[in-house]
Amino acid sequence: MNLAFDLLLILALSWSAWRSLATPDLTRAVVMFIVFGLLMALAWARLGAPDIALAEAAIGAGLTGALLLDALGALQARRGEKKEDA
Amino acid sequence: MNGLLRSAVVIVGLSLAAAMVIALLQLPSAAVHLPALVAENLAQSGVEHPVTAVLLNFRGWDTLLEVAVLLLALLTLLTLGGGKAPAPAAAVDPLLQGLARRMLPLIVLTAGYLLWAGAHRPGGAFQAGAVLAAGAVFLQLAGLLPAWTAPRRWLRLGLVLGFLVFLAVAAALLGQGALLRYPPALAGGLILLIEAGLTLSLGLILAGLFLFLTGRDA
Amino acid sequence: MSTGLLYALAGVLLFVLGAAGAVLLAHLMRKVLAFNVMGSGAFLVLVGLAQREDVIDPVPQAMVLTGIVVAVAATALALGLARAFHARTGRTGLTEEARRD
Amino acid sequence: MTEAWPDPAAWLILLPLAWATLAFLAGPGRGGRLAIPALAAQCALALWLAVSLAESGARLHPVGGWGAPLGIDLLADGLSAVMLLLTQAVALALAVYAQAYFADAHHRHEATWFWPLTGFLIAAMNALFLSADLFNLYVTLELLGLAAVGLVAVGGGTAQIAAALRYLLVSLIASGAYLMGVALIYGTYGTAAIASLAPLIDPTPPLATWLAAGLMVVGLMAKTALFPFHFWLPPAHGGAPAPVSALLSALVVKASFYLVLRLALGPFAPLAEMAAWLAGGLGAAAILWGSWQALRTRHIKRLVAWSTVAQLGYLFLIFPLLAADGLAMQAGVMQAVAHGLAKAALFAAAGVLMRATGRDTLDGLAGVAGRVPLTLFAFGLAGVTIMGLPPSAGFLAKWLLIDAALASGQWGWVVVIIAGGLLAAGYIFRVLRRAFLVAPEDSRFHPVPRRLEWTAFALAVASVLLGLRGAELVALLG
Repeated sequence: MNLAFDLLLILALSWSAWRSLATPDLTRAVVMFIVFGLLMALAWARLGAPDIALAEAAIGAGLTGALLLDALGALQARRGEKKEDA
Repeated sequence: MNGLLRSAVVIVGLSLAAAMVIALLQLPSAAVHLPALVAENLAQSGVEHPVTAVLLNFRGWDTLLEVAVLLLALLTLLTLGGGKAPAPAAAVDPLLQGLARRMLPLIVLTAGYLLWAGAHRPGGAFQAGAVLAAGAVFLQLAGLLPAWTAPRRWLRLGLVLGFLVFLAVAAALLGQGALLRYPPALAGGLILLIEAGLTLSLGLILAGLFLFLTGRDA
Repeated sequence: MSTGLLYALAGVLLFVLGAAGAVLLAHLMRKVLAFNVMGSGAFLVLVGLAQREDVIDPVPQAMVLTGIVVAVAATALALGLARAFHARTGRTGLTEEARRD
Repeated sequence: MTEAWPDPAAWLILLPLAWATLAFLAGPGRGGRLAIPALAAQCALALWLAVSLAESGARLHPVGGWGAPLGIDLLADGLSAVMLLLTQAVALALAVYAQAYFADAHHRHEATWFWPLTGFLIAAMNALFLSADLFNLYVTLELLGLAAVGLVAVGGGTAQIAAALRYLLVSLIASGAYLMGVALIYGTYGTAAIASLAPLIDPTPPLATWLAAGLMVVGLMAKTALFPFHFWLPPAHGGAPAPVSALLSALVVKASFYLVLRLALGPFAPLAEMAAWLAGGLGAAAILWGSWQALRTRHIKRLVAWSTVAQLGYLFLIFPLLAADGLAMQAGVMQAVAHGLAKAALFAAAGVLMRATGRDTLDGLAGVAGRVPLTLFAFGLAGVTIMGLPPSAGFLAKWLLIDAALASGQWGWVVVIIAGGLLAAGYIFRVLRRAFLVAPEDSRFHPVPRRLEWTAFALAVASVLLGLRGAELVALLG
């Protein structure tokens, strides 16, 4: 039972990591990354590391997620104004 | 050229992954067993929770330098400032604002609890600081806290206070013989002092990483 | 197979995936995401491998706490630089810079 | 082994951390007046440490009183003492230079947070030179990397931001690789303390140890900008304000080299022989490619930066020769010190030349010989060290290196070393020749503070005269 959960969690981790790097839409990529962070927190709990789980949820998913979303807004805001976007 | 790089990276990556998987599967038991050493010395560390003992006592030196890393990241963000005033917060749903106002005491209380709990169970300055920072970010998103520009003196003091306390304790103990060697009787108190300072400063720094950036060049 | 070892193996995959992404992806945001995935992979190996006999080891756990904080500092810095770069040039990748000496 | 009196090694880390923090507290642009006396005190501490080491051998400082493997040890030996001395001395000279440099109205905006960043940078290097724990070294590497990136970006120009961003990304991937190495090592042996690891690693370790060593060394090579990981260095070092370029090129890249050397001499010694040829080969390629690029570029500071790429190559030539005897190690340390002083002088001088002419190209240099002769003399003297002519410290370094190569019968390296010296002469003379051309009618020269010229000159003189006192330095290595 536990092994099945672990395998499922690892599958979900790998999938969300892959999607956050490969999905063409940047907003969706950031959302996938936040999901990845929350899944990481679960993984830490499974490894008997509640301290890391707490920190991962608050910092890894929460704060990093907020930073990423905010940066996303800033990077996409100028799309219309400047044409030379790569 | 680009295609070449891509295939090279993929090949190197796959072989590295394969080699590491093989390496991990054939690993013998480790020669050194630190969990036993930690348990043995936990009584002298001044706290009961092993992770906090490692973080603030056995490997407190890592933690001191790590706070410096955070300060440094913030400092570099400030050099990028250019002193532009951030955009005023957009109009926000009053319902969200009301919620944020009511959440604020709860957030501070949670941070305080985590700080206190760190001595005995999971928690501590980093988690408490992260909760404070999350609260500040939330307030900003609710339009109740403006984004920060160049920090004034009182804010700079808050940002560095935890680090200065940590540094002062390290220096005082160095005068007694070794860096960060807490006398066992004082260890608990000194660690709590450091953690209290760090909670405030880490909260401000982590919040600052967001608040100095947001709205700056949007 | 122990839980620790299982997650360590997952960490290897994440590390390699993230490293390849950090090198290959052009968009600065993607590079930041990839670097974070890479770091998470290394953290999983650090704790998982140390706990491969399913004995909790607080030392690597504390190291990972340190590492997470360092990673968020680096992420904020990278995003700050990327935003400053974008504000000045309107670009979101460094590829053209690479061609100039 | 702890004494009742305070340990200078620990103070060498605490002091810069303290003044960096206070400089931040003091506010934008402040801190220079704090930094210079503090750096002078650090010089004295480093000297004190070196003297006490020469008398009584290596010193261990168990942080927290626990000792490895539970705690973190600081270890001061001859090698770390030499690097600490070099760092404090060059940093002091450059602080004096920087204070005058940033006093100018055109450069004042670059100084906003220069002092706290520099303080953290120096603290990070000192902590790195003293740490004896692989994970603690990771933290110092990150501290150093972020401080260096911050300094590259300090000017705020577009090119500088782009260079900082590129540098940061390389640095982060490199530290990620290093961290994975630490994770594998900790998993394999149950500790990250170098003292506990050294006896555990034998010549036939498990595969994980090989992979760990490979990941860590590749990460550190990328941070040292060893060919082919050098691409980030010329824009970063060539684009930053002169005092920053000097700090980064003279000191920061040496820190990760130092760590490679430490690992190769210490825990990974049983494995080092296998990769030594590769390191030497990359070093040789760096010498040739860096020098070639320095002969081609049109910008003064780019030229000096490419010269760094080339000179770093010499540092890695020592690895195939390490086995022979102590000669190669002495050569490497001597090269690190000689290049540190000379490169600081070259960048300091380049900053003066650019300020005097108001231009950053070699073509703009015509006529400077008559305007800032002292600086040009400093550039030439530092060039003597870079070329490796007697009696400079650079000569001593290359001489020791050739000696080590001949002693082990590896002639190929000798050819590379001599070719590198000739190419260095080529790019140094490119600058000097243009400086003696007659200035065109329309050229305008700006006055330059004397203090800038004198600090560049002092650094250059030190790089040459050190060759005469090389024996003391080598003796310190033990």
